[in-house]
Amino acid sequence: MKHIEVMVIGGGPAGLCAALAASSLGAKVLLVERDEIPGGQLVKQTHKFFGSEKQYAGDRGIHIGQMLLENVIAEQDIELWTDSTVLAIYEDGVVTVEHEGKHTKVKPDRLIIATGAAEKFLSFPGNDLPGVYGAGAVQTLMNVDGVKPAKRVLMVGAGNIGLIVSYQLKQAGVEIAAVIEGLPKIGGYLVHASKIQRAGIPVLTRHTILEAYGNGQVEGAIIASIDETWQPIPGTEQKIPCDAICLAVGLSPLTELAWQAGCAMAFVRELSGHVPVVDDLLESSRPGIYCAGDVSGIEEASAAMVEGRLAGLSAAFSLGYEANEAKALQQSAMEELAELRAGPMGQHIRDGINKVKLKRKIGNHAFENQTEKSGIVKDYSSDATNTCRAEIKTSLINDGIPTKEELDAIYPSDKRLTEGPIAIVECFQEIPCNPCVKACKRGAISMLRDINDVPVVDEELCNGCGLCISLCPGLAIFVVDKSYSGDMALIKLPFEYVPVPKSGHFVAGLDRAGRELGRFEVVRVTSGGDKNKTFTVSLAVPHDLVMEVRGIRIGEQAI
Amino acid sequence: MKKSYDVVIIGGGIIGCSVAFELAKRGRKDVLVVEQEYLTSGATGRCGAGIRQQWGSMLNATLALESTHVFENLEEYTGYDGDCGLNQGGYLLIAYTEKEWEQFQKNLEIQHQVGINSHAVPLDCIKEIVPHINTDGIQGACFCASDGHADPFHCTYAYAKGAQGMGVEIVTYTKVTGLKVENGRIRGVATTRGDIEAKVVINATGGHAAQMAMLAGDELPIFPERHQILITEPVAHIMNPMVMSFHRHFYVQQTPHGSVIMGMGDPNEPVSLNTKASWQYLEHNAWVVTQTLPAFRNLRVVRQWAGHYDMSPDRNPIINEAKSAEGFITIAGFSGHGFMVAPRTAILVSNYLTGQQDSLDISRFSVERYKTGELLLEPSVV
Amino acid sequence: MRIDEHPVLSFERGEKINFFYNGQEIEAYPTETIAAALHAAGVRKLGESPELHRPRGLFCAIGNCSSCFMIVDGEPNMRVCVMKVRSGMRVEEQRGKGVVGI
Amino acid sequence: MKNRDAEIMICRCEDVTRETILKCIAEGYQTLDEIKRVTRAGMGPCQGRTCRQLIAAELSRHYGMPMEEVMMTTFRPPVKPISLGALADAYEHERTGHKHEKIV
Repeated sequence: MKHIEVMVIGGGPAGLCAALAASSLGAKVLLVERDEIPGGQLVKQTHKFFGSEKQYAGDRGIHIGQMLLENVIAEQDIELWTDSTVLAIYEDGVVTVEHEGKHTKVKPDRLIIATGAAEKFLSFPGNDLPGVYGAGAVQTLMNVDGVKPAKRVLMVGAGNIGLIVSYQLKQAGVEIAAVIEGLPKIGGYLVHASKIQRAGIPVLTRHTILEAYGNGQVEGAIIASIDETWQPIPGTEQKIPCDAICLAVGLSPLTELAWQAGCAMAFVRELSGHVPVVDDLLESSRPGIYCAGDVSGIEEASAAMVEGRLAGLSAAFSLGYEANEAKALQQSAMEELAELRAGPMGQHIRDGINKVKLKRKIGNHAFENQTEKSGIVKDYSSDATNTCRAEIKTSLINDGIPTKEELDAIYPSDKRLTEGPIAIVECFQEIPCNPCVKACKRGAISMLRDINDVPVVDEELCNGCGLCISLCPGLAIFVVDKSYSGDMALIKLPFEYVPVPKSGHFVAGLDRAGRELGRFEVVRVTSGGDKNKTFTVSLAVPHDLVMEVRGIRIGEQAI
Repeated sequence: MKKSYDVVIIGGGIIGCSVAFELAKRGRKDVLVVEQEYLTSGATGRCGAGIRQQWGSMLNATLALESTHVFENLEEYTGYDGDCGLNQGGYLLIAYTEKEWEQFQKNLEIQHQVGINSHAVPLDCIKEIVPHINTDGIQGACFCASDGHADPFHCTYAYAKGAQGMGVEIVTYTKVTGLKVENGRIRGVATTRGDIEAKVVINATGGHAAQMAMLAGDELPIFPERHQILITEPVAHIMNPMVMSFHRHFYVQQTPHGSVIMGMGDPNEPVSLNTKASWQYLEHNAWVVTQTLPAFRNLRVVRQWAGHYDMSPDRNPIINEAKSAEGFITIAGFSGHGFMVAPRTAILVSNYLTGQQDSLDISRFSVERYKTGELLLEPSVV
Repeated sequence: MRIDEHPVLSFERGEKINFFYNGQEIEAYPTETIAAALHAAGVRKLGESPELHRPRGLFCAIGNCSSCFMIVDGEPNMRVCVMKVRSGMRVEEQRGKGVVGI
Repeated sequence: MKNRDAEIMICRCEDVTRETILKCIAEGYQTLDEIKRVTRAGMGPCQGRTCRQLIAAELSRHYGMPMEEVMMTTFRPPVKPISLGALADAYEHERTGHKHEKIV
């Protein structure tokens, strides 16, 4: 039987951060990961993260994962078991692990469950045909193994995963027939939707999959429009030939170990299913067992990392490590979480957490007392709801394409446009993200209150240098230069596909819906660097198209 | 649910449901079964569901033989449209000590007197029955081809649906919280859904039976004891019979579905209502079974769980009408073999309650036996 | 279909190896899972379901479900989505319940 | 007309279709536990990770009961299959303090 102070189950964003935080206070940690390479979902997240600097915003998930893993490996107080699956948590507090093929017993003083989530499955005829994949599975095949999952994909679900994986499929050279979504609006970040729309991928809200067909494997799907009651509208059926159907219909927390451990559980729709009821320091109803990341409610990986850190701090703190320092660190982690959840996109998380709080009050009495004992609990979620946040109400929410009014509102004055280059930030939704603010050395991009605000460009301070283009995780910043020449204006675009165009090439210029507006000369291509990997492509276009061209296509590839 | 019934049965396991069915069949149809969770949620749904006729006492051998006959036609008998999953692959009992082997031979005589088609298996023929067995240390073996295994859920539902078809009512997720006794007679039960009057109340609550009987002032020597089971991934057919060793306290068998199910008794298990599974059991059972069946090392365990045996001092059922509350009858204390004798036990109890003749003497099961010393001794239990 | 050129990733695959799928020799790289190597070779049906014998393929790719069960070197019920391919490995379609080699 | 529900897979591990689940609910089974026992849905190697929510949703729909009230089944150990051999070796190791030689 192995004894350890803190055992962390799951080496994803939450687990890695939990292990690092607990060991940073001096605790001895055992981190157990079922995969060969820790990182969880980070190992396949090739996109840049949102959030703030504190959650490594602007870095790609894969790089964040590598960095966290390197830190874990360098930390002497963390023992890392990979290829090791936790099998059960027993009544006597013993955790069994299949480690190096052996049935191994561990007795931890504190346990952090950071097991993440599993993809939801969907009911439709043919839903088990080979070629129906979870979106995460497709991401693994492409981004970990480097294998194309299919030639032409139908994506079901326009949440962040559906939108991001569609973009990544496109980057891998796979065609996407469409992204369909049952809800009347796009659930993911609209900048992700805009990105795929201008690559020519249609996003169809209020659509559902009726069936998958094919002899032995997927050969296509039948989709249809649905009405307000989610019933298919007769006559709207469409046959979509495709060889893969990707399900991005949400995740459900992977909670079996929390159930086994006897943690109080609650079904909270906003948190995507049954979740362990935790207090503000992420301790469950079972003293000494903490839960962090998706297992206690589905959120972005940025939040999972902060939760992991908080759980790690709480576990080490409860063992008596660095009491004063820990309290301040816990406080700042809680503030970070509150900030990440403060926008309209965090509304459901705030609601969900409030429901959990309610469960805690009416639930286990001892548990409630324990929560109060921590003494530093403050209700951040209500702070967040106090501020006035606006949800998008225009058609932008349905298709990811900004309306004329929305665009007019952010355009610089005509005078400024003629004076020289200036950044246009096509970011209309209040999402927790601020790398653009940090990117501008001149301080020309600002946010009013916090990272959830939409960025505002100061047209006096901005000199159109374009540094921000490749640093925006949403690829939503463009630089327009109407002073370029008498006939032509210059548009600088972010670019993340292969092949990369060269200056002198003529490429198709595309509008925000992916429609071709003409063929234009590439004037300049600059690399964002070896790590950043986002190119900035400068294109000479007629003056009247400079506010229309937002993408390019080389050959047949829409970009 | 009405306010009043002729008979209220507490417990929706195989005992409660089979008694309800047999009573209704004999015309006592004004019966309510009260189950605290769902049918089979207690010991029945957690048991190994073996059906063994190879017993060492005349009484048990008879109960088991006649119960087996019912299991053989349970669907027809109850009018159930499901499949009760009976698989008569036989039981291979293996003896690891001389003494055990001697006992087996005595048991065979008793079994033959009752008409059970069991027989001794020569050591060199054991592998014909179970090809993968390690015969090291085995002193002798017995086999009965009509022993087997059934699906405890479907068997219970067969009885329950059959009973409902005759007018019996069943309420689930309803807990009995009290018993109403007046002038030495049972009057009804208090439940989480209100009070119910009854002329007869049957306590078929397995490991909870002593606790329940106490509510009627009846003190019974029935103790819950945790027993654990594990089951493997389904694999193609590898073994027909149940293999069982009293000496090593285990049984193992492949279900028709392909999973291999095994269980083990722990002589040091304390009295408790604990139904949590333990890692100690998991490792121990794996070790014990792979000693006898080394080839099973490659099988992978998918699930483990625990349930109660309702133990009695002589490891045999107690069927007892409370002195303190006439009409309150406990049927429990089966000590791990309640499932396989339930059909005949239900007939016995129902015959008694409807004043019909029975070839077995129900008073033999009374708790009085512990005072008189006329214990029901059974040498062959796991 | 392997990805040769990618805007963000570069794949270091190592030396090419061979393994067998239903007896047929297939090229792979040791960094790949069996499921990925089969996908690269255009094989997407990995087996048949245990009772209804419906064709089954990869679904979760992280070892959560049971959709990708195959027989690997004689052992059934192997989750090939998380199992790395090795040189000379014999991978077979699993049709129905696995037959454990004992 | 083709029966759509017979083509909808709910539990992959045990091959249980929506048709079977709905039939079960129509017969009066009210809980996930009962459905699990009668159909084997959720009893396979993945332990109901994919199907549990789908069945819960069917129950919620049929009985007009919010998902919050649909009772979950017990999550039994182990969460991933482990061989009897590995378990037996662990026991042997505890017993004797050294690794047990493999009997094949």
